[in-house]
Amino acid sequence: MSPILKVENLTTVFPTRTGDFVAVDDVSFTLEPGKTLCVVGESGSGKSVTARSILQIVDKPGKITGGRILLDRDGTEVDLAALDPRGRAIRDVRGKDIAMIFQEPMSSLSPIHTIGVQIGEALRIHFGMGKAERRERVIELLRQVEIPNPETAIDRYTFEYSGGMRQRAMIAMALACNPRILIADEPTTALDVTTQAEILDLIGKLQREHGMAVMFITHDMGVVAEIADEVLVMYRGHVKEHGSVEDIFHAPKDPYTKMLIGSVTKLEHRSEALVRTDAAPETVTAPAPLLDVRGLTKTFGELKAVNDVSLTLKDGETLGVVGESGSGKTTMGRCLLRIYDPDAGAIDFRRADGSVVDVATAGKAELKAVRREMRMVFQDPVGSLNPRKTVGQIVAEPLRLAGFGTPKQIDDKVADLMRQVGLPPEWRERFPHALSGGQRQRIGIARAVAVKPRLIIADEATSALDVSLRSQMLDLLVQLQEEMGLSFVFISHDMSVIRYICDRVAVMYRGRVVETGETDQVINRAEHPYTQALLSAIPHPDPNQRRIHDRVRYVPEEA
Amino acid sequence: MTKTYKEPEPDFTYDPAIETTDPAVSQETAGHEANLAAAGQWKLFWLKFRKHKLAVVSLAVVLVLYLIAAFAEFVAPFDPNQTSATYTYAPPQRLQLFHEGQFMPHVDGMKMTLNTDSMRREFERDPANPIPVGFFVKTQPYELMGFIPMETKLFGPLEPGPRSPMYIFGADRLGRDIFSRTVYGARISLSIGLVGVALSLVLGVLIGGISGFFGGKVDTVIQRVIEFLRSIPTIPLWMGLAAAIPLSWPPLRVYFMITIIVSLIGWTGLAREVRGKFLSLRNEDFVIAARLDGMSEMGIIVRHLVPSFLSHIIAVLTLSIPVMILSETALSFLGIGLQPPAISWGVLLQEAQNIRAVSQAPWLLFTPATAIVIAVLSLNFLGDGLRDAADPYGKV
Amino acid sequence: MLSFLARRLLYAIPTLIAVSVVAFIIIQLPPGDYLSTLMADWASQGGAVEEGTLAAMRERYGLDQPMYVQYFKWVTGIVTRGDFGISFEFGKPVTELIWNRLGYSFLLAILTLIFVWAVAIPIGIISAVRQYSVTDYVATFFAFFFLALPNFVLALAAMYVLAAFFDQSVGGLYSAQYIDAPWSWGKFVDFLNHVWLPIFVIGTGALATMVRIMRANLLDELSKPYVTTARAKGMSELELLLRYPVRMALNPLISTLGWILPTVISGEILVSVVMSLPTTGPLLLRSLLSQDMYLAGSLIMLISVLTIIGTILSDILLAIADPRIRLE
Amino acid sequence: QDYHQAPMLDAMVESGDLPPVEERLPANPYVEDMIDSVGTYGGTLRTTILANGDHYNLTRTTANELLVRWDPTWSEVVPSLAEEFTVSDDATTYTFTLREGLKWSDGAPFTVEDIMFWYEDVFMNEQLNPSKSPTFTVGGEPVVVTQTGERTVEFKFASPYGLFLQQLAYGQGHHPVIYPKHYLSQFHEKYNADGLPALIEADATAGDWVALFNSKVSLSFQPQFWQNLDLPTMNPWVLTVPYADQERVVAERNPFYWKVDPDGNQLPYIDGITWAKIDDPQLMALRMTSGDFDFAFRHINNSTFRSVLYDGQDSGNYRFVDVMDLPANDAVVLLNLNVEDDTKREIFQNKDFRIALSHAINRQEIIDLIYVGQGAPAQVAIQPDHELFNETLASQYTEYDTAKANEILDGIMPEKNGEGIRLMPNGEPMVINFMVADVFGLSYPDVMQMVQQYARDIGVDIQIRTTDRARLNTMWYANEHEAYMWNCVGGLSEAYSDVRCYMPFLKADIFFASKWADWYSDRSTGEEPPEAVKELMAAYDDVNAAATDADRLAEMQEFLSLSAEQFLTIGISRPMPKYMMVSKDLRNVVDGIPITGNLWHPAPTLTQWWFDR
Ligand SMILES: Nc1ncnc2c1ncn2[C@@H]1O[C@H](COP(=O)(O)OP(=O)(O)OP(=O)(O)O)[C@@H](O)[C@H]1O
Ligand SMILES: Nc1ncnc2c1ncn2[C@@H]1O[C@H](COP(=O)(O)OP(=O)(O)OP(=O)(O)O)[C@@H](O)[C@H]1O
Ligand SMILES: [Mg+2]
Ligand SMILES: [Mg+2]
Repeated sequence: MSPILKVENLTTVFPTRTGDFVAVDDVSFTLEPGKTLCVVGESGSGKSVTARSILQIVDKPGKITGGRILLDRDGTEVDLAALDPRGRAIRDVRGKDIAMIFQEPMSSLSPIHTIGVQIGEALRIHFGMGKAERRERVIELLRQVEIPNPETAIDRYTFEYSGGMRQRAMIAMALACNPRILIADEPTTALDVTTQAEILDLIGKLQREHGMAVMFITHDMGVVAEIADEVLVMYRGHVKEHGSVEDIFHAPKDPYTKMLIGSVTKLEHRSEALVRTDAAPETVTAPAPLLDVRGLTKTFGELKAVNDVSLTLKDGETLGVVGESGSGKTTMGRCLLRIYDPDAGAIDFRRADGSVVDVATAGKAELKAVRREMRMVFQDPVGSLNPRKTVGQIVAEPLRLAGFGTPKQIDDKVADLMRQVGLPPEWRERFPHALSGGQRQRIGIARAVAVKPRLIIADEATSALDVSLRSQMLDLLVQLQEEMGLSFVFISHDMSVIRYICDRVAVMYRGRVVETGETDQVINRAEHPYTQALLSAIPHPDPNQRRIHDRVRYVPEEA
Repeated sequence: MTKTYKEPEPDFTYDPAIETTDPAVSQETAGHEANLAAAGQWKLFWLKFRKHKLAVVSLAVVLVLYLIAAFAEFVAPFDPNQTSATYTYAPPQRLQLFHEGQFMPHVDGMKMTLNTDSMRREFERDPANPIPVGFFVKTQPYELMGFIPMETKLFGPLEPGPRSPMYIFGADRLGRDIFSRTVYGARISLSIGLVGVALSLVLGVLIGGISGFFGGKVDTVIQRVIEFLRSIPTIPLWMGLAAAIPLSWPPLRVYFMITIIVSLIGWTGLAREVRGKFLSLRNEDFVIAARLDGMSEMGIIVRHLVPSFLSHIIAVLTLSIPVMILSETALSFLGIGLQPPAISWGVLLQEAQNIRAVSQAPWLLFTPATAIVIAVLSLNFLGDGLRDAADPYGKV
Repeated sequence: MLSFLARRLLYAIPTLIAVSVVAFIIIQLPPGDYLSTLMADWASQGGAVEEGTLAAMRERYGLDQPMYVQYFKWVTGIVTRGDFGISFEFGKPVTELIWNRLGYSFLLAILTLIFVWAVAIPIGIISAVRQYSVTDYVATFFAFFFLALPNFVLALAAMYVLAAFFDQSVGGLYSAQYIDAPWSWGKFVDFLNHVWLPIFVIGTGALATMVRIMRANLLDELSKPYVTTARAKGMSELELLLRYPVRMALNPLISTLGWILPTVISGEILVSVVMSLPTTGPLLLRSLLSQDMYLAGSLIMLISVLTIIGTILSDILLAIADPRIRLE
Repeated sequence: QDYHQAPMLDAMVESGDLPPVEERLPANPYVEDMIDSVGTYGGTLRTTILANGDHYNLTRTTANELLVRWDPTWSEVVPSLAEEFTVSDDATTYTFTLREGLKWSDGAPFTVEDIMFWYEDVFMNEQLNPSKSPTFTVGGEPVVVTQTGERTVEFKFASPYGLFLQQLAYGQGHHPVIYPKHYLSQFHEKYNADGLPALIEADATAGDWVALFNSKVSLSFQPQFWQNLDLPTMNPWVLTVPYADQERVVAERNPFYWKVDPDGNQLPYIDGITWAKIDDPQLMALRMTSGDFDFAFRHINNSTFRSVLYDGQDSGNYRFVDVMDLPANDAVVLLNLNVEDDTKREIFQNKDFRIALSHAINRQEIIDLIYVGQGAPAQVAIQPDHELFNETLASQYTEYDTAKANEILDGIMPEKNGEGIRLMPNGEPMVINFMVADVFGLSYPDVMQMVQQYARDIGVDIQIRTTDRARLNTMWYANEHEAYMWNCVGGLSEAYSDVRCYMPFLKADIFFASKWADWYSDRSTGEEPPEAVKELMAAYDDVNAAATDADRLAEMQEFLSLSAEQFLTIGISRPMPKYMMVSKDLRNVVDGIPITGNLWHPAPTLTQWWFDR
């Protein structure tokens, strides 16, 4: 089959004060109808910029400085790179021939226009479709992407959609004009595995139906294994390796690719460090649990986000919390620290001096003391670091507030902490935006451990990272746990991560804990049907064992 | 020409135990950029600020203006309240460097005739009788800033006296030197007005911050108070309050009081914007993180939230400075502003608010207006520069 | 939405009460009352009024009663009969004097608002889209130039220039021949010929502020990802600009729409005096000076009420424009 | 004799809406002396007033139709509405005979009954007029008015009142002739007790009949007078657009006006007047120069505007006409001798202090600088050409002599503080808070600023408080001021009847001793002044009582010498001549017409102005 899009030696640069920064360097690949090209690579390797270059929508001041982007239009080839980025010709291609799903669905949609208007716009622009017809088509599209009640959903606004729904709305928007090429930029990063599986299914189905070519950007090797025909590995702006999915997974040539695949397989097992301690016999039996949560309930208006949850946690233990997006994991974690006031229940925390405090009812001073021992790593590393404070200031803040010592002492301690999380201490003067996602996450961890806590609630502490980084981070946590005798509540939707470091697992579904148990037991012999569904939806990082199509679906009785 | 650079490709011998180079370091922060990104907060700030040419120039202008204000006695060739019956409404004389081919800084002389029909003095240039002008000329002893005895002025006629008038920006209805008056006017306009601005800034940020940060009942009450304050027309309020101020107060104190009153009302606009911003920021993770670190609510407002919308504050500030300078003019118009002999740019403008000045002595209007425009523009561009420099996302 | 409206209106009630009290207090702040003004006025015309006459008048006007009694009488009159009291100086019911002028004030405010929006928004857009270009600097310069000139000074200068060099009739809103004439096409044209100057003069200050705000808001929006999303659909740049970032940048402006009203009306007071406009400004100023208390108090109160209504309206408009607020 | 009327009335006469001119005019109409020539009818006089608080300007231009009037040169009082008058030798009884056939502007006859209505039902009515105007009172006793014939009426005073005719010919003399009985009786309790409740009910502003009555006509030409289009008057023009909230005031000729020119043409010549209401004198001047007005006078006829108006003569098509508006002084420093602060009161009452302050002022410099050299250093005094001129009064203590001033003050307040300000006996620095309003275009704030500097030289700290006139009015009325600056009437003949600048007089606008003035008008109020001031007051009582002109002159001179001795106020500049602007097309305009605050202008001659186009 002839390729529909040929990218030849594409180079995109961002002029900066110190010279031109080459974000995409001499990248070539082709897209074929009905086939999926997966683009992988570390964060910041130029995946998104490559995708955007194709449509000439690179953010200012970026520009394409070399190469050709040849689009096949009914036999004639158009060089998209040579078109005026504001001109008619490229506008005709955008949305109609080539559609794009953007990385962040929340901010990529306008908050003040209804979903229907935004989806219908492409139809109006390219086909001049009338209002009524357009509405019909949009409802049809929403139905296709399995949005419930499309007739009413069409008139809703972005913020009324959940993360998964937004993602699907973006897909509907991209598919509106039946494009021949779909560029999907990490469309499932923020989703739990079950929702992710739904979306992958949908894209696959449409691809089969329309013979659409797909360029799929992701850092999840499991997803790659599930859907890719071909894989493009990028590193620092250029192509490291390009080949069929089997070759990449089973016969990687490039060291970077090898490392990438290596970390994937590593995550398939339990942490080696932990295997060691697991084997060691339990020496001391703790007198009482470190944390004893009973009947915790939190409602948002009508919604019971956390519903009668009970958990216990021993010293030095890691408790995993899994569950689909919106099941109340974060809310539960936040209740533990009284970021939210729980509506009911007790949260007994045993402090270092042995006294037991009910966090749910603790007074101001008590709470302050508890919060020094119980810390949090936030789900969103960007949002939890004040962009206007340097890394040093951020890490020093808890120390300063705890009255740690003189500025000099604090500074030394910060340097120590930085080293501990594997960052050069000189970076104290950097602003968070000058760090990569993984580094930011480590700053969050450094801040959490600064005042020697006994319990860390880590909320999706690795979700934003690509696999290699993720395994590094997890190792770091295990290391810290060993060094400091920490306990963790580890919230995640990634089962491999849970398996990698957790002692026990609690599965949440719609605010309730539906199952708890030893990690092994839950993963291998799950009892609750929801847990089974969750497990079956995990993409398996082996192109030869594609399995999410065979997943089981959980249909709750009440639904 | 821009140079192109590429990172040397590292070898991939991956060893998770050795964590010295992090592959996730984006290129942006590598190489030259790395130095920049690692530069201290203030250094970075300055580096970015310096890039904004106009802001640097503006900074210089602002500094000069403040120097002029501080050393008004030295810069102004004459006492701003010194009247001259001979030279009422004298037009500006051009400062010239050469006279008949010879270097001799001077202004042309003036011939005055009294026209009793039109009841005015009429002036004619008299280039034949130049009035030599010098720099660092000796004058009557005076006290710089009220305590340093001096006898030198920056510039002035070499032989000061009624026979050698030097009005480079013209004279007003009492024959006072507009240039000197403008120089002196800078004092009040660039100080008290800014106090008012600062006061409304502090109030606006604090009250708006409290309203937005705590929300709930506090918010509702503060919002009602703001709505209420906003809905009272300012002029009646000024007049009422001004009439209630004791007569025995010296003019400067009255004016200061009124400035404070004005800013006591002026904070509302900023407060509402701050509140809106806080409402959206107060549940940001970094705020919660600070709270978990044990920071007090006030600490969070001051250290985390306020810096987050510094750019907005700067924009509001640069817009409110002219408003403050001018509200004084409006007060003067109503007869409740600064009283003589105090001088400000607002007073000068107010004195030009008559048909005679507009039609026959436009310099009375242009001089203070130009001074205000220059001050306001440079403060604005300075603000622009500061904002851009304070923005961590801003391009370097 | 309905409950939002109801709550909003309910909240306005204490504000209204507070405003009426303060309006009353403001006019009482200066020493003396209208009769002392009248006295002095008579005296300066060579007449003289005796204490007896004065006492009788004071009693008739109710000025001898304690302040709170006067206040309650006034407020009761307003609430029960829509009677705002009488103007001592004009000897007429306040209601007869103010509606016409309030109408003109309001009309002028609205026209000014339209002018400001119509001019400021395009300029703001251009200077944001072409940030740090010559256009941007020129716009900034003029914005601050007009901001730096008090509008009543500008008013006089503009009138002088028009009268002296363009032979335009200046002052007021109509030429002499149309002042008492019924509405006609000619009168309308004459009105337009006059009204643009006050609109321009009053508007310039607000214009500058608006340009700056629009520019700042838009700069924030221009780089948002949803703009790129729309671009990827194949939308033209202009349509894109207007449909997305501009629409978003307008929201903060809408929320201050109601507040512009008192700003314009306050700014208008002095301009109206200089230009002799038949608006509330000169009347308010005069009534304040002569302590014509019911007239002054009513004007202050009505302007305040207009503002409160304006704020409510802009809250509603904002709710319409921004679904995030409406559906919260 | 043949009478003629304005062409604009022809149609109405033909249609019978209006009786012929002969029937409208009195049997013996007032024949106006023409300044230049007999004129022609037509045209509208476009002029202007301030939008607020300037209703007196309407009075000044159109309402000076009195029983008697001053001749145009201000030398004697001549009959006007009255055909003739007689005065008793003891100056207690005045008899007036009205012209026969006078008519109000609605055509109803004007008779002695109307005057009696004023006297019995307005002036003597305790509700309408609880205290009696001093113009019609002598020694606390109100006048007794009786109708003595069909057209004659007698005013009888309890004691001699030699100034009565003069007073009656000034602006305040209008009281007896502005109350049309046929119209006003419906609002009067005595005549319409039954109908009144309904009328009061219908009027939103009136709570009782007194308020209703006062809203229809007004004692002192208050706005109400100019708002009531139904009110018949004797004026040459009657209002068609009232002085209310419109943008202008319009008046049209009174078809029943009772004056004619020598050729028997019914006056006035000019068909109508429009007053554009303007809020700011700056705009007035600007519009004058654009030719928007045919006549303007008040608010812009001073040195501030002169230069601009001079340049605008061609574009505005107007010329300057001199006005003999010569008050006693243009800028007077008025220290409040009754100030509440005890220490300051004592200092202000010290004549030496006032003398010192007077010497400290460089009058010539002020005049050169601010009044462009127009004027002369002088105290508050009668003009030099006048029979009452008193050299001492005019020129004492006017020489600029700082040393002398300091010497005097060293005797009163020798101590000074670090800044060189003298200390009062109580140890406080000598600070005077001076109120100034920017009025009459006389640049008081500027003058005050100069005075401030001179005062500084003698160790007196003057603080200037600029304010508006209304606020200043309020303050001086409440005796809250320490000092202020104003001008002073009484530079010419009006000095006889208005001595407010020469002694604490009525509650007028010269309040340098309002407590003493109160005492003067009513011994039970105010504060008893020192003996010397009481003597001064007694001297003026003698002026008032003098029956013959010669007596009056002698008494007045005596009084002025006493006043000079007291030196109550500090004058700065003898007034400079004023001017007014009239269209180049206007004829019969008096050049150098005398006017004062009370001698209203140009109403007495405006009827003969005509447009020569
Ligand atoms: N507007 C911009 N200005 C300057 N540099 C940019 C800009 N946008 C992207 N870059 C740089 O280009 C490089 C490639 O970015 P890109 O967004 O393509 O990464 P990515 O591979 O999509 O990463 P991720 O997995 O985090 O989405 C990054 O180093 C980034 O810093
Ligand atoms: N502040 C809030 N107000 C109202 N509803 C909320 C709020 N925070 C969370 N919710 C709702 O509570 C439910 C649980 O949310 P939570 O953030 O705990 O989910 P989660 O399990 O952490 O999901 P994810 O995996 O996407 O992070 C969701 O339906 C969410 O919409
Ligand atoms: Mg990306
Ligand atoms: Mg979560």
